Amino acid sequence: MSDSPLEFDLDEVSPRQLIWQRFKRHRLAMVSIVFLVLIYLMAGFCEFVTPYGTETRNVKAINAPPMTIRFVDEGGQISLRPFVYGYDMHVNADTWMREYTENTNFRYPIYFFSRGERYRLWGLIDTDLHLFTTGHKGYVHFFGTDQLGRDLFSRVFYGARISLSIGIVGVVLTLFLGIFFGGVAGYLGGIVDRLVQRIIEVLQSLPTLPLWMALSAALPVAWSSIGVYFGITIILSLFGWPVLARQVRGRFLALREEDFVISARLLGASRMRIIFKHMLPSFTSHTITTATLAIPGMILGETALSFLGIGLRPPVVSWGVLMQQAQNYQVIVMTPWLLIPGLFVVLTVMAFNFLGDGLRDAIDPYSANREAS
Amino acid sequence: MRAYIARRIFGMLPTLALISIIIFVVIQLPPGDIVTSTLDRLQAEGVEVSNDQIQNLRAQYNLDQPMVFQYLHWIGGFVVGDMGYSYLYSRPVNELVWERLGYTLLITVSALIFTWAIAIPAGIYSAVRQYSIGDYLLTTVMLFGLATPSFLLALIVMYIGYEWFGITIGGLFSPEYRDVPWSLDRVSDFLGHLWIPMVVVGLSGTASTMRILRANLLDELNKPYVVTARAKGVRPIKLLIKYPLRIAINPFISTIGLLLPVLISGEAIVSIVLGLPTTGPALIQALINQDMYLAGSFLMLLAILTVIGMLLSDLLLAWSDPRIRYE
Amino acid sequence: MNENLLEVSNLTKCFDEAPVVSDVSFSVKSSETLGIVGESGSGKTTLVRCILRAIDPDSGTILYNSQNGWREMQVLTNVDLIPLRREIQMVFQDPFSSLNPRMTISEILEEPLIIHGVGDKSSRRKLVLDMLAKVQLSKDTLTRFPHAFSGGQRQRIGIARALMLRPKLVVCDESVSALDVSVQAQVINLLEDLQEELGLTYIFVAHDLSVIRHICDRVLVMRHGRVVEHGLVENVFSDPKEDYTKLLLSAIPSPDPDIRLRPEDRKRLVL
Amino acid sequence: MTDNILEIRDLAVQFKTDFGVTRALNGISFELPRGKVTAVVGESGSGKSVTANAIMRLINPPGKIASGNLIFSPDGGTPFDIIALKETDPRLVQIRGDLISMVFQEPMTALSPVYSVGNQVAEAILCHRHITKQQAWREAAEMLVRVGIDDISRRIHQYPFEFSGGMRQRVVIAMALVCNPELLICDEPTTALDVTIQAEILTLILNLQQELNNSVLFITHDLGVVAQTADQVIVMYQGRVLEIGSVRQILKAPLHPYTRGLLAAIPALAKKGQRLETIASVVGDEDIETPYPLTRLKDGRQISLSPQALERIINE
Amino acid sequence: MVRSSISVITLRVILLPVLVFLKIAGVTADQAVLPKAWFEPSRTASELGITKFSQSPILSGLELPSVEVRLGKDPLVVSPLADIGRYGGTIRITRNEWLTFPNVESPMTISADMRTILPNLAQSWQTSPDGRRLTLTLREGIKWSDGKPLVSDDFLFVFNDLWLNDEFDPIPRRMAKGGRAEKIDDRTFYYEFENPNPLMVNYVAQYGSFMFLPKHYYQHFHPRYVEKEMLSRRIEDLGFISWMEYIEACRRQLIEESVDQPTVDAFQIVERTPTLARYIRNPYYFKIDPKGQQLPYIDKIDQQIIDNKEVIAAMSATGQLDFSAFELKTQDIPLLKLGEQSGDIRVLIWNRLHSSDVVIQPNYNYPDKRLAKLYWDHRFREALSIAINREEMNQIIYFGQGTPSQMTAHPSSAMYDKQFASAYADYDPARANFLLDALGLIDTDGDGLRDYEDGEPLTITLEFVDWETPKGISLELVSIYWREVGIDLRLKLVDSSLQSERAQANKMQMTVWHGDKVTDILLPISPLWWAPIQSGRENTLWNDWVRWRQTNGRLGVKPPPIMTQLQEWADEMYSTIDDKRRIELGKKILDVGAKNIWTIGTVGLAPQPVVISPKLRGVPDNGIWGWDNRWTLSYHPSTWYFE
Repeated sequence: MSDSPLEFDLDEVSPRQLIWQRFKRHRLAMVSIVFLVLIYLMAGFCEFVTPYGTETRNVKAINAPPMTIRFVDEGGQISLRPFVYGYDMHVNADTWMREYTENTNFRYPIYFFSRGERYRLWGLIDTDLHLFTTGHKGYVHFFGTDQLGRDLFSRVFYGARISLSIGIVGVVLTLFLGIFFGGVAGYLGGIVDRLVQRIIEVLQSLPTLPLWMALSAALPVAWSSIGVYFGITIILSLFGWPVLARQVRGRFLALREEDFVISARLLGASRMRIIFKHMLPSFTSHTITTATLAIPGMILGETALSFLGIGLRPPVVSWGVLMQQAQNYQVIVMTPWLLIPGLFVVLTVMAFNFLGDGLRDAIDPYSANREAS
Repeated sequence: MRAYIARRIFGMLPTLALISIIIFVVIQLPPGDIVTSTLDRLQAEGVEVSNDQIQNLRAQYNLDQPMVFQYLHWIGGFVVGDMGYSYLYSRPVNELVWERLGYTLLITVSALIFTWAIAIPAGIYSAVRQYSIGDYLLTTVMLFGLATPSFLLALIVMYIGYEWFGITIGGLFSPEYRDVPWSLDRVSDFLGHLWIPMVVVGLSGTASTMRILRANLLDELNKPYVVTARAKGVRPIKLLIKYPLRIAINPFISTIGLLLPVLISGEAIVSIVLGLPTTGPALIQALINQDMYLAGSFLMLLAILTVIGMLLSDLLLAWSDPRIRYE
Repeated sequence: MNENLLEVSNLTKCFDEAPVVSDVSFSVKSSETLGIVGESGSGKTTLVRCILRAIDPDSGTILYNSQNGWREMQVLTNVDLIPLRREIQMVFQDPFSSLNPRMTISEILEEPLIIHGVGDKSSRRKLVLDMLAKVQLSKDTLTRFPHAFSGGQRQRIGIARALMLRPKLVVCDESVSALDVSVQAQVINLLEDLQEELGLTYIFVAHDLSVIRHICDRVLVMRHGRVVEHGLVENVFSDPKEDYTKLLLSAIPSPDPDIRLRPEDRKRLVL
Repeated sequence: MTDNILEIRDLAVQFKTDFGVTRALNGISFELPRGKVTAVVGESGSGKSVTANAIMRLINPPGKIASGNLIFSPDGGTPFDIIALKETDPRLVQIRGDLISMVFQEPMTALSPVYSVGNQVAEAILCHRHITKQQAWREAAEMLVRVGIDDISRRIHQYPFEFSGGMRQRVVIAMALVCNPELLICDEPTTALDVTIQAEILTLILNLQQELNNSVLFITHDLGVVAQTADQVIVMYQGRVLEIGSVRQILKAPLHPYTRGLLAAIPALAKKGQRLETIASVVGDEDIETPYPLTRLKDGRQISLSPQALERIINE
Repeated sequence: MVRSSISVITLRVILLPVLVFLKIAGVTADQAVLPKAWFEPSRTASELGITKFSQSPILSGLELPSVEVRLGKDPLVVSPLADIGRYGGTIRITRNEWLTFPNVESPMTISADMRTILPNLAQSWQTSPDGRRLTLTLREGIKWSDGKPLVSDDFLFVFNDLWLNDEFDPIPRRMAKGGRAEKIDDRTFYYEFENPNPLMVNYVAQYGSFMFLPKHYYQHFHPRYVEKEMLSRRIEDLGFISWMEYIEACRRQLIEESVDQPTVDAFQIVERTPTLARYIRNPYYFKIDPKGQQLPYIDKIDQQIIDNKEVIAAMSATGQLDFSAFELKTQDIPLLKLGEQSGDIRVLIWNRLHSSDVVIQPNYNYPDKRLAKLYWDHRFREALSIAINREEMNQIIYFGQGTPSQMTAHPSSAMYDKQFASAYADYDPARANFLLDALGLIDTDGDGLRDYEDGEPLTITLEFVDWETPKGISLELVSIYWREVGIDLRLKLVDSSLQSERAQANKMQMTVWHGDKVTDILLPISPLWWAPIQSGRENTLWNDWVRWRQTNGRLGVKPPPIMTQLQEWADEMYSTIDDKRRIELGKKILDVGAKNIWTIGTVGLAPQPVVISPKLRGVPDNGIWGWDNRWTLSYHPSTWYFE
């Protein structure tokens, strides 16, 4: 194992760059990261990206199906500016269904960077600029509308902001708890280690969902949406940290015996320096991987709790809240587009998993069979 | 080995004690208690209830006692097999638990088997053909199962089950087979219903199981002993099963115990969606209605099951890995 | 002769009740090289780690003659040990795991100086460059990461780091064992040159008797945690007193095909 | 039937890595004489283990045998090219373990931890011969006794982790020899062992070789080990063969500067207090960095050197 | 037949309001053809000259007395909706229908007009002139399903031994307070009260099914009839902690032991497991059809116990249930109609009797005085009310088939006035904003929501149970409407038990319930939406004022004069024996309520889907659905049959 002829001119490459090199080979992970960046951007700028607010109702379109974006009109005329046709709605007296037909007389062109509803971006910038609107007449619903006639497209991205940030905030919290407890246990060892181990064991042998439920049922009734949001996030991370803590502990124990850590000790480095300069950085990449793989759990947890009616609640819009409306047989049969938030959940969760896989493969030096002879 | 088992079993006790305390605290957390649901029931029939009356009821149910007393009362009964009385269902918890726990176990275990039946071959394939199209495809399909919220999946499968296979919605039996003695027809009717929760609950676990196995197997495939075995002429399939898989399965076995709580959580939500008579919906009802004995006993039993599951998986591990056995 | 730099007496260390090092006593003179030889499990690594206080010995004393006089190392706290750490350093066996893969060579070499608050940024850089020259590595090494180097180069970096603080005593724990023979020769030469130049004292742990014979003044033969034989290299190698030493010496295959390998019979030696 | 049990012709092995294709073997050629011990010596990365694995067809992706022939001539059988065998060819199974077998470097990991040693040794027999399990176990026990394992009725049921390193290596040797292969490949079989154990194992291998009279390919980086074991020595460097000759030729009168450098660097041969020679100080870069064809000298040894250097040597 | 002079309203009076209500409820006349007999006191076999009786074939061959013996002396004749039915079949329903399908029997019953009380188990009743005593005479020969006769003691048992037992009911329920049941003979008994209680008859009509139990069965579990120690042993053996728990569980058919109790209903429970309850026809049921066939027509009931409403909706839509309504919502109609197209089900659209599906209740006694004061301001309530776009709600939630309305009496009620329903119900956000501005509620921090004058944010938390009517979606809309005028309404879904507790403890800022108790049977007893006379889970407008009244000023808070006035009117309406006076008082109370908008109504008289098997006959195409008339009772489920 020493002077291997197989090593290349890696001279100036940092480990980070190496990881990136390997990561790039994981195609699904690359696609996922593009998807995630895009959806996080859209969620971050959802006021701008979406044509309507979360509560804007279109009474002419209750439970209306998604609209088709057209470039060619009835007469076969091609238009460079995309447009949609408005709906004619009538309630069928026999079936009590709202039936929608496209009315070619109502043609609504889609304008980009156009004016629409006023909003305040991040509560700071007062504007009415949207990525696209149909101007001052007509309406556009790419994903259709819900039972109150609200634009699902807009709600999905407003919901993304909440659900995705719960994932991130929750994971940060989980990381904090996991690293703290795992680190304390791994570094101090002894009784502390045994105690933390026991707690981990206990938490892992409890079915999480019922506990989540009990805890979220305990959130005070009068809490504001923000309070509930953080409450739910804390509850979700409360049972997420043992996995991470276990890993951190294991790595701490292993790292403690690594030569370079001993070497630092023998140089007289302080405990803090050893932990922060030598130990923590050497598993940041693993931590990032674990965190990436933990985010989907948070997102799914939020949807599950909201689905059961004990998570977030209107007027907060989250994917879970949106799916709560779509929880029944009726939706599948009659208004399947209300399941679109579910599709976003699925895609996001998968993307995070692929990303995590890609990261893990890139970080784990043993995954690439580089050693020959 | 015997000492090992004894040590493990003895080690369970403090864990269980801690679990029981956590459970007790958690089920006490939501506002309200059983009296409020009694109150609710009385009011539903037009009875006006006063504050004095509420106090009376509280005293009747020991709710005016200190927490420690209530805890000891509960856990003391639990230890001697008396799980208390469910105010919500108006029957002893023991009765309720066994009826429902049976179905829960059945669904959970069949989901576990389903998970393995799918995930183990898939994991082997993915490891042997790492980075092949099949590997990516399998991983993607499994991840889809993981990524779809189980309640959504349950709804969709329920719909498909009805529309395509004519499986009645709700419950584990067609109406004609509910609560009749077991017969061959009833079994087949039951199995016809069982696959929906089985698939839905099981599917969420396949992805992680498959990935664990794949990673373990990849680790083992490059170990010298595999090369040694190959060099002495062991044929490929036998080689795979006898050598790397045999060891790759070990860390996998040790996660069985941890899979249980996940499956139980999944089972709970799927049963709520599908309206199945398992512990899940009852537990949730009990939690919401603050039926302390029922919720606590359910949770405690599920936790005990998990701890036993972990014990079993440890013992299984010891049985399968001589290094542990002879420790 | 030089005065003693280190005196170890009756050192004992047990793991899980089993003694790994038991009742070991020896001394090291300034500027000499003491070899510690033994097979795996003989306790040599544990012994040196005890001396370095990487692990704490169970009993015995470790006296070190520091700049500020004799210190009893086994009783010092971690904080009190810090000044001594400047004087005693270690070169590890594995050139791969002993360097933090996430730090550049410059950071690795500078770290000892930072920890002990030596100099400012520019003076530290000068010290690093000086040391780099001493271990015969080029300046452009500094910005690279350990993975870009071969085993021999990495071991040089490890040596450079150990020497950054100008220690008096350097413990080399199997520092050349993992290297190919040609690289090993280079590193041995380097260590010898540095000893001469800086007046270093070495404790050289190895299982390879030929390496020990080549570079050590005195040798300690260890077996099962005990010192079996102790003396000048020439004496021990040419006229071993103990059966175990004889066995060790007889087991070395000679690179001369005319000298056939005739290992002593373990049973005959009653070991 | 030739005198060579194996002839290696232009064997090239490539490894695909993240950063391109590496040639681990660069078209090497040599012969293994029947009934003799041939040692391959070289430093890390010289390609000696890859050679051994290629002979057993154990090169796994991302590695791949790019070209060459491995002509194997079994005792009394027709010679065939191992490389040309399909993955399903029954001769391949025969090659692995029956005709050729291998002792690996790491006795700690070369045995599966979950099966008893008896199981693993007997399996080697069962893979190649149609005999009963009992018979296989009996033969395994005999072989284990032969490699020096005492208390066999108890030991045969034990697991590898209950054995010491030296004992484990004996088990691995027993496993390799139990089918009495015509060619035994030992890939650094003593590197991980202590020196006293190494001496015992070396003695054991040599004794068994004498007894069974099979051919041995011995891979090592230790010239001391080479000196004690080999009849013929092959010096490899970076996937190439630099020099082939008898053990005496190579060790007593090395011609190739690299071989000379290797020998000079051994502390055992150097005088105390003297600086060790290093290869860099002996060998000019052009002498070893550029591949030259092997040339057979009059005394039978083969050497890869630049024409000028070659001329110089011949002149000397 | 003797009829009470008070409760009888002659047929002449009936027809007019029925027609009025049918028109309002959007029902066409031809659908509303209900048998005339359903509006009249049921006749008996002898009155109709029926002499031959027959029974379901499944009963033949059983060891039972003959059908004539079982039916009693002069069985009651019930006309089916149209045709005479045929015997047989098992009906599949869910547990939630346990009070709607098995034709639960009461001493008296309510006519389909929802204002007339008709005789049933009791052949007659008499309220004493002072209104303090109600005497009931049971029909002769009615038997429990075990063959034992129904006797006065069965009624006395519930009233005296349960309701007045301070273990069973530590504080007597309002209905039993100051009362006592006394027996005259086996078929005649009376309830007597300290204060005039002329509306006891209404109670008995609506609530009567809970007012008697088979004493010969339950007395074995009652400390008055069983020696204490033996009783506690018996209860413990059964796994219960108290005899009260056991009786409750058994009566509510929660436990396996329920199958032992006899009943007078059309079906008796024969199996009870955690997932299912099975019923079989009661062989002693006392009603027959005009052909002399013993009712019910259907032989058996299979009840599945399903917790999940969505599953029930899906099962209903896919023809897995033969009768389903309780858990169905207006929004389910399209799905159900789609199922109807496949021919597996029929979907009938009934109307809920709730004047308003969602009644928003500000808590005037909320401990935060500032909020309570705001609520008390008429302008604030008006603003909240007119900020709601009821027409749009009707379109979005009810397909335009509901009736935008404030909370008031049902149109069938003699107290109904259109004005009450429409007061402050028109959408006028501009005026709402104007009123709120005038109150000094201005958005000071620029978040688009109004704050108190000092800048403290104004938020209202509304807790609700999402039951029976579409409360969740309605409230979501309301919160949007209110936010549009700057009012921050926060919604919190709670469980019903929590709703009870928090309502009782006066912890809720605002809540909602569905607007029942709006017919002439229940409204005069408890006009709880319009006057502080009681509080509970469905009603937490003014707990302190109620408590003041209940404790005669010991506890609670003295109500303002207008409330005292309303309480007095409510008391008088309850105790007067003069029908006209009662209607007059009711109108007064409703008028004050309409003017003051105590509660904020939304949309009422909404469509209620009733899903039945296409083979199920005898179910009216249109009916009124709600608690006041016990859902199906006036449409005689015992006469429904499978084709």
